[in-house]
Amino acid sequence: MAKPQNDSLFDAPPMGEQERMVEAILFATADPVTVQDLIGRMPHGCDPAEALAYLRKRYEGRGVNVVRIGDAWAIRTAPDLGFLMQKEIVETRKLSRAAIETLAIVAYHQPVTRAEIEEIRGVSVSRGTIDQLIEMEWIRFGRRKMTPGRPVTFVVTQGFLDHFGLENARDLPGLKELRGAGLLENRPPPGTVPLGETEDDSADAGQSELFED
Amino acid sequence: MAKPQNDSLFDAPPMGEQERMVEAILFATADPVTVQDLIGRMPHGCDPAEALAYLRKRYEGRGVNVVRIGDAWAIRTAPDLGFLMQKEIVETRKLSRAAIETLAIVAYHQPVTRAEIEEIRGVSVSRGTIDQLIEMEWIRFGRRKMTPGRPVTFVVTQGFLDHFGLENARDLPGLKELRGAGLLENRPPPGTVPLGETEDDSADAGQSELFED
Amino acid sequence: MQPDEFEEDTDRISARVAAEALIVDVGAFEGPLDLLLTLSRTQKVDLRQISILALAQQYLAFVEQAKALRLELAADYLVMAAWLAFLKSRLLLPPDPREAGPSGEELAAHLAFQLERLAAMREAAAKLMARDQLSRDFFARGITEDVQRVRRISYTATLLDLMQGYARIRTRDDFRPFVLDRQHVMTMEQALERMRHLIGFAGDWTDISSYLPDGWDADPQRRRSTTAATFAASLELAKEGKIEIRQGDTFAPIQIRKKEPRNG
Repeated sequence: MAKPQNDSLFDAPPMGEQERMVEAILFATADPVTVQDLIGRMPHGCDPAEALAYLRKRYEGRGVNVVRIGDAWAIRTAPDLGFLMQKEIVETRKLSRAAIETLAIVAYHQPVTRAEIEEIRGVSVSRGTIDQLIEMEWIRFGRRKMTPGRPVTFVVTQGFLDHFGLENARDLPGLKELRGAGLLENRPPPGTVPLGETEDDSADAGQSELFED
Repeated sequence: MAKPQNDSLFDAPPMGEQERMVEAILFATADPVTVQDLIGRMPHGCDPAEALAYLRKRYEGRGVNVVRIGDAWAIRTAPDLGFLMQKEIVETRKLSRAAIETLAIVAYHQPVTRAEIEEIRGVSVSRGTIDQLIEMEWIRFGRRKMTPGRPVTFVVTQGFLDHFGLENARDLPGLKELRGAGLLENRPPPGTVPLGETEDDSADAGQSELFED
Repeated sequence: MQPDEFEEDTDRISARVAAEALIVDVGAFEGPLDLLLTLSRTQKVDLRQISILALAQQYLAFVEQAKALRLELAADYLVMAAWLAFLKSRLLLPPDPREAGPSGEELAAHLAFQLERLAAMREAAAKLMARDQLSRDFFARGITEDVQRVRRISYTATLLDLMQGYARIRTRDDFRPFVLDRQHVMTMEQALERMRHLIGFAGDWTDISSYLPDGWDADPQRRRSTTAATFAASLELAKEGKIEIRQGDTFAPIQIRKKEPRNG
């Protein structure tokens, strides 16, 4: 009676095989796959819906799961393992020259306004530089100056002092001491970034002689 | 007793969890992932190599398998299910006979210089052939040979192994037989002063004896 | 036509067709070694038992035929032909004990090795390409999840950086790079340019000071600069034969005039 059905049952691969097929298709296909799709791609007589049910069960609690998306199916990372798909990269970068100079001016001249910083540096201070130093918690807003416009001032923070091993900002060496420590003798040619390390004292001496008269 | 060890054991997730993590990471990408990579992405104290061994076993005979590619791992569909993926087939550029032979020579003779490839094929290798194989990321530059002229060598890549389903270059079909038959040797023509470029010192020592009179 | 004649004919024709096919296809060979390997197949023996002598003869015959058909063979085919002719003579003639160098047998063995190695590589290449291939027989993950790279940047600076930064600012004022003040300087090139235009109008002796540009005589520095430049330019023009220069006495005015081109 059930002759024609028998035929197709005979043709269809065993359910274990069908499960393998669904697994491979879900894995390799770039989009979620509908049962209709699976029927179209698998050999005649297969029952992808049943195979899907087995496969779904098999992946329960695994690192990836068989999930339903609309009327289609896909293999997805288990929700609790999402953190593995993130990679935190910590990069250590040297503070920019502008930021170091701004920071130095705040440290030596605090409380200091933005206009004063600009006057001392001789160039305008970008908003980003100030923001960066505030975000690093190395400077913060101080009291407003009692001058026209009542501009805000900047001061260094406790975090700054901790980072640089200072008890307070007055401990910073003065110009005279900087000179004594040889730090002022190093005159970098304008426009060159390198500091102390790359300077050649003898070359400097020669340069300054040129401008001595 | 094992107190200090206990500490780190406590830190690392159980092996079942580690297996899930490796599973999630391998499923998430199309590219092979190195053990080093896994270590970097999984929580401190994990042993991805062991987890991989379990995972590989788990996927044996399934629709997708855990395969080793050089020092990396990936999940690939089982080769017998390729017929289901008509839609996924990516037509690769048809390689010329010269390119296929050059690729085989690099694979079987690596590291191999251009001069050696030419010696084996008896014809000069066009720049385009090498370029094409490099562009497909199937071959890359290896170390220079320590012979006069220090010629560059070519070796096959991880991408090559991945493409041809090889765990490593030692698994190339027939490699052992070819080596046994002496057909991977770099034999200089009798009576010639060995060309520095095409010689490999260690191999030479053995080979040149044959022709010494 | 007799049946056996007919057969003989077809035999000859098919042989000729085969030979010509080989020749017409010469472009399909990847060099002499490839051609030799193809020819060696006609010997229907294992490459290890191949007769190199017979092969050399086949190759030479091939080259002869190609010449007869006036096909142009690439140089390396001809080099190989010459080498095989040499090898053939080595193999046929009894070895000369006084002659140094490898024997014919050694050379033949090496050629056999080369052919076997090339054949082996061909076979290996075929086996390689017959393997299951990624994205053809087996497949990688279709839906990939990108690993998000969360970049956290931590900035550092040392106290030394800070002090040097400050020192840099505070000493910037004492430091000025050497820049020539061009505003009050006239170069010789400028003076020369100027005088080339003016000299055409000066027929007679003229005081050099009259060539000084307007507005440069008030300021002593500018006056010095322009006088020097104009004088140097005058010397340059005199050297070129464009003008003549004279000075009546020490500290007397220097005069210049245009030099007329001499005919003949």
